Amino acid sequence: MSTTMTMAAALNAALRDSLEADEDVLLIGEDIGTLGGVFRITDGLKERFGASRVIDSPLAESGIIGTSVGMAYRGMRPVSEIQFDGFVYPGFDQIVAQVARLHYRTSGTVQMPLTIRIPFGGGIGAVEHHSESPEAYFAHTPGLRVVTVADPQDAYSTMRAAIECDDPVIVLEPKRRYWSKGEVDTSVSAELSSARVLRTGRDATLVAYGPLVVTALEAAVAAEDDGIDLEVIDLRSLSPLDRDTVAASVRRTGRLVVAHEAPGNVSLSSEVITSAVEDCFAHLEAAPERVTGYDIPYPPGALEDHYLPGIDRILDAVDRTLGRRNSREAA
Amino acid sequence: MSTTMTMAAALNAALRDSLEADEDVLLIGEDIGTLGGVFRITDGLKERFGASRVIDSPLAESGIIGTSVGMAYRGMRPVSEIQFDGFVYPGFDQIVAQVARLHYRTSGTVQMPLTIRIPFGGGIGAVEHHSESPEAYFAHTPGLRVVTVADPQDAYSTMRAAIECDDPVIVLEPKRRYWSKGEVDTSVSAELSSARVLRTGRDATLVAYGPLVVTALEAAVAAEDDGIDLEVIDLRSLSPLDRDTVAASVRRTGRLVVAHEAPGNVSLSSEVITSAVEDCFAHLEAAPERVTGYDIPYPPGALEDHYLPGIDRILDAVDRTLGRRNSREAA
Amino acid sequence: MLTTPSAPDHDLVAGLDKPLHVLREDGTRRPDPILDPLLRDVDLELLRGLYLDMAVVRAIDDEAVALQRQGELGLWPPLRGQEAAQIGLGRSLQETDFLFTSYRENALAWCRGVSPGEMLSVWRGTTLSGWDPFAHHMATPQVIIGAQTHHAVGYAMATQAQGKDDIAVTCFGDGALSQGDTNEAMVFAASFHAPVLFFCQNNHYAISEPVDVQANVPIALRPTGFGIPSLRVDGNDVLAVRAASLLAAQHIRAGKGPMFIEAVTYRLGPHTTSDDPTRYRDEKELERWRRRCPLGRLERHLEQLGASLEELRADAERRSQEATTAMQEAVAALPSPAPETMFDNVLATEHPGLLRQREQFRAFTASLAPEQTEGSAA
Amino acid sequence: MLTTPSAPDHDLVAGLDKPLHVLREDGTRRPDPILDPLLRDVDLELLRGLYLDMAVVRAIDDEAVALQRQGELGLWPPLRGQEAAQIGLGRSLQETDFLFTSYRENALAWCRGVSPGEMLSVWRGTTLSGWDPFAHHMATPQVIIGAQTHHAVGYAMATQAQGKDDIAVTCFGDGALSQGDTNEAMVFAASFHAPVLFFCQNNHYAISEPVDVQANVPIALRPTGFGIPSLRVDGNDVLAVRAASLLAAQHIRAGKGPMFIEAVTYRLGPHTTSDDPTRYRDEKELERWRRRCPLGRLERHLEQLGASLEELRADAERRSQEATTAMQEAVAALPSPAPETMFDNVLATEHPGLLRQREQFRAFTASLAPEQTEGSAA
Ligand SMILES: Cc1ncc(C[n+]2csc(CCOP(=O)(O)OP(=O)(O)O)c2C)c(N)n1
Ligand SMILES: Cc1ncc(C[n+]2csc(CCOP(=O)(O)OP(=O)(O)O)c2C)c(N)n1
Ligand SMILES: [Mg+2]
Ligand SMILES: [Mg+2]
Repeated sequence: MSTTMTMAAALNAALRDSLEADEDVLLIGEDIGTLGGVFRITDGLKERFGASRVIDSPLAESGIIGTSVGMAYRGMRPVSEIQFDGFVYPGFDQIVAQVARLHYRTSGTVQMPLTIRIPFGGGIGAVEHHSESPEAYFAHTPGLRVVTVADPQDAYSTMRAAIECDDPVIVLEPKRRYWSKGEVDTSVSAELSSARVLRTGRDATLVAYGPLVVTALEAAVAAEDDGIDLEVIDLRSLSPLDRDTVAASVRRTGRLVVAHEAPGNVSLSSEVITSAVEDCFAHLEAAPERVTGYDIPYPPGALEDHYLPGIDRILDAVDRTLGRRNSREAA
Repeated sequence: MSTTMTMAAALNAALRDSLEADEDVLLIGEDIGTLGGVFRITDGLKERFGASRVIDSPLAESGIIGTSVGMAYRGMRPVSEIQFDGFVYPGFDQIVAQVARLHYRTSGTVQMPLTIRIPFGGGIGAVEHHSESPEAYFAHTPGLRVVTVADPQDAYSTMRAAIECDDPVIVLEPKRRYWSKGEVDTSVSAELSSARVLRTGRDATLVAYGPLVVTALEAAVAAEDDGIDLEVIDLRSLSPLDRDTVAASVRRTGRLVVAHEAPGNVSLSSEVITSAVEDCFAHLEAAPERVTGYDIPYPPGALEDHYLPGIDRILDAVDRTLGRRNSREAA
Repeated sequence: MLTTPSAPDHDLVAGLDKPLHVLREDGTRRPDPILDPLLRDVDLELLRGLYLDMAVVRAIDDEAVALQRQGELGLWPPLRGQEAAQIGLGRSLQETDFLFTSYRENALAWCRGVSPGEMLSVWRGTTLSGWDPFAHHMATPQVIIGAQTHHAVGYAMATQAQGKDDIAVTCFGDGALSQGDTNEAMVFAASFHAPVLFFCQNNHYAISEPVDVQANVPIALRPTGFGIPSLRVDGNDVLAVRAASLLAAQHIRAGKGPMFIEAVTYRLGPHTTSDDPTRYRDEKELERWRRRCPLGRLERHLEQLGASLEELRADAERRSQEATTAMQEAVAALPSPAPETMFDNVLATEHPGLLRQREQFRAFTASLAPEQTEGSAA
Repeated sequence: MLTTPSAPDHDLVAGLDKPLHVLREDGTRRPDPILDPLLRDVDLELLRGLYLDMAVVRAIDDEAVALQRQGELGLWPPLRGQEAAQIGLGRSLQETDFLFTSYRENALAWCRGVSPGEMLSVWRGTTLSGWDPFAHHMATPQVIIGAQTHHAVGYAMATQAQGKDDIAVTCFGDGALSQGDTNEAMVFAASFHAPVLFFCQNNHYAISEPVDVQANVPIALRPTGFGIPSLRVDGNDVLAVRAASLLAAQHIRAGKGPMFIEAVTYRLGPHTTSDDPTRYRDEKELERWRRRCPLGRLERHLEQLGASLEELRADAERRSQEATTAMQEAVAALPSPAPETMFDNVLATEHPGLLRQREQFRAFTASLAPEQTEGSAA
């Protein structure tokens, strides 16, 4: 029952099937209706489900989120789109002070089953504010689920699970993988909070998520040439973290490398490494390594390849954990 | 030349002296003029410097920050007040997408010497949104300096240094320590980015900042009873981090405990621990520990004492790093 | 200011020159072409009811201030002076209309049947929300200025999509007019023709800042720039507020889109019990507004209609007594939440990390009281 | 809608019924009592200048689109159709007035003497800012919709405090009217009487969304609710825009506080070179607006005044050629930034962590090209 499709098509199918399955589901965002979204993720959905379920909103992110909160009060399950990662900040207050807290504030009386879709990450040569990775802000915020998707099947199943979940879920879609293809079986369901071991290995654990999952897998293949056997984990859920899956792996490999595009300072890699240290300090045979964006604003497009973690930087970090020759030895 | 005063008075003096010293300095915020601020930190300054240098702004945090940005374009050095920690989020976009980036965006042409003052943290029995610790959001953001103050002298000197600094500086003021007293010498200047070793010790390194510095020092005194000799570091600068001071200490003690009020997930403690692991893995004799707010929204006032890290929780964590009997052994 | 401007070609605002009112200061009734049609049902019974409501909520408010002074509450935001604005609105709505308010709308909560314990627990710090929003069709107090306006619009859009005639009502202060959210909410409401009433209590201050920091033209003009019609009403005239609210609700329920009411009133007390208003406003101004007391005006009106004030006051006194006694009892009875409950409801689903933190918290607490360990750590 | 509303007692808006204009579609001049006093200096020379400006910026815009198609630029936001709005404003300001614009205001950058390389580098992705804002009295393009409006107000407050008569000007689109920031900026401007001009190019679309998603009354009404007077002007009539801008600037410079201009125009091209406008608007609408081309209208007017169109077009052609040649040369000459520069200017002061990251980056880069190690890792 599976079909080959792009991640963009898989997401579109997930939204379509969710709208079909539950009449309380609705979509709201900028340019998602008539245009079908700047990435065409909502293509054809307004035609199919009408303008009151696929809503072209005014240009205001706080309004998009805040309005969704009100809809949730009335029993709807809004799926809000933020057009690009860098535009989520005007909606930050509504996300962290309202969406994340209403269930807690009301002792469980008011549910906030919002899904907030954010295309995120770089690698598409875009202008400023179009290539960011804001996940740390949300993962630090109690009361939110933060998930990433990495391939078309995962995108389909995770999006459906996010929309079905009674918690607010931020779904980060790796925009530079929108056009990557894969098999999708729409009957496969996903669990929102678990990481996936995508490849087992003996020598070191390589943790990634979102756009870097593909890169991590490629790095693992490249590492084979050097006789290094990497275990690759797709974290998927950035909050809550699936610490157990990471810890179980690190206990076996004794080595940990975490990769993401966001700046490293106070980031997901800080948390994954600290958690691993807490969970399995005695098993660590080397200091864990992070391979992340530098602690700088996202640079101009011409430099993004230098900014983004690639296979070589990942392998260099793996080498460090293994005590092999690496770039910093000379430094 | 030193006088005894509260932290509130020290901050007031620092603002007064900064306004006096540089006519480009101005203050803007809600209720800071006629009222003198809800914590009276700006008391008397409008009378002294006039309504165009101590500006009662409309009720809009994005406007307060955004307007300050424009003033900085014209050469001013605005000191913006956010009335309480929980009200900074409507201004988040202007902070992370403008204030933090303009210097980078313009290759150094446009400076943003803003100081953003935020009373932060809990412990005053307040209603929702008045007791938060948003530092992780800012520390994760490249292009900002984030500093905390811990005692009246530090408050005076750091505030003056922040206002003199050509970078945007977020100054987090521990509101529950506003009325604690100490000696202040207004001729003492502070360096913005360095941590302070407040107490040297052999057995473990205890890192804290802001409101928990006092608590950490108290914990160190209490630990003496058990024959434990704690080194206490006030981190002061949350971004950039003074990794060297922490690492130097951990290399000596081999043990690390980090305490703060904010939730622990993807937080300053995640970063301090990860940095320490990177910097001195070989010297660590036990897994570092964090003692933080739980991963929950700030609870109702009646429960905040259970939420906030206190001496006992800190000592319990110290015990764990030392392999002594502690609360989790039975758990 | 312009040489020959063309006047706006739409009639979006009423009451701009002088707020709409039907009771003069001396209590006499004056005709008002806009509001009169909405006042046909007014009789002595209704007037007495409105008076009693205002008297009781004033007593509740005073009692809460007293409870705060006694240390029973951490904080209280007094509504004294704004009774007519809130009761006028509260007594005009249908039960299933949903309110999204700020923190000062305790008279509205009273209209909504919120019990004293439910009303006080937030201010005592034992909960973050005092009541079940769905049971009372009223969201619990919003502290972030302006944030609730979006919620009302979203709620209204949803009722509209469901084809129901409930409306949403959002209450906020003059200060909230400056927040991006409040303005964006008007954009959304206008754009989607949402059945929502924006109800601004212009009480002249946002903490210490006089209203002209937020707006140097009447607040009721603001919505007109968004295409939302607006009424400016004397917020100390309970009949006028009620009529304006009825008018607006009719308009909205008829599918004509959002409306806005500015109720011009005054906060007679401090911003909250932590505030010292003498720092920013003078006694003369206060005295002027004390004379405009909404209860006094209605009292005079009732007197002119021949009602027995003695009876009325006695009735008010009795009901106030009941209400405040209930408050005292409720405060004393408010349960201190069990510490472990702070881990509840962060998510609606399970969170393994929090389960672990709760376990650790339990063990830590037990370790502090070794003698109880066996019982509590089990 | 109300039965007997009192009309607003202030005259805050002009051009509401029909946007102010002084050139008819056929190029004939019509009298306008508001704008005429600002047009006394208009002569053939000035008209020719405005025409040439518009022709050249259209050529620049077309060339940028072509460069994008050739892969020389990553993206470009065409301004075709909005030449009169931008040139009319740009040619009315004093040199030291400071502009805070969005991303589509390349004709304003042209007026400000921004060179082709400076204009293109952001869109090629070699820098985040193309020019020195202080050298040109114009901030570089703002991508976050509405954010720059606050900056203009703050700048204006500062010039005011310094007693200077410079004004700040902020440009934004119809979509920006929905953002909280834009509305808050009007609150601040009105409250502080800031010398700032809000200039909205209503080009009828925010990407795919027609303007009525953002506002169902004319945009020029919005500021009136904030107490800011406003002019609604035909944005395809360069003379009218220039006169309105002069009028507004005079008002602002005279210390009378902020003003707002809505320039009603149309984006003839796609939102950006990545956009496919056929998905959301129809050819008929487009055709209607193509006929209202701002250049055509001025051409007809010049013709009526007896100017030689042949000469004019030749002149325009020559200057356009110069400009586009300069663009081609500039693009080719734009330096690719050295990778390590990405670590520069994060802070104005030293950042030890970044120094370390730069070192690590250097070592890593060197390790990739072992044969160069000695030279580059030194
Ligand atoms: C976003 C935000 N900023 C600041 C505050 C602090 N604050 C609490 S109440 C208040 C004034 C509100 O004034 P207004 O809207 O007129 O309501 P009122 O108190 O007069 O009823 C302020 C500034 C807040 N609660 N939320
Ligand atoms: C805060 C924010 N949200 C969303 C976007 C994405 N976006 C870029 S341009 C645009 C439309 C802007 O429309 P308008 O303000 O009318 O300006 P125009 O493009 O027509 O010149 C949108 C939604 C953005 N840049 N910033
Ligand atoms: Mg008020
Ligand atoms: Mg537009």
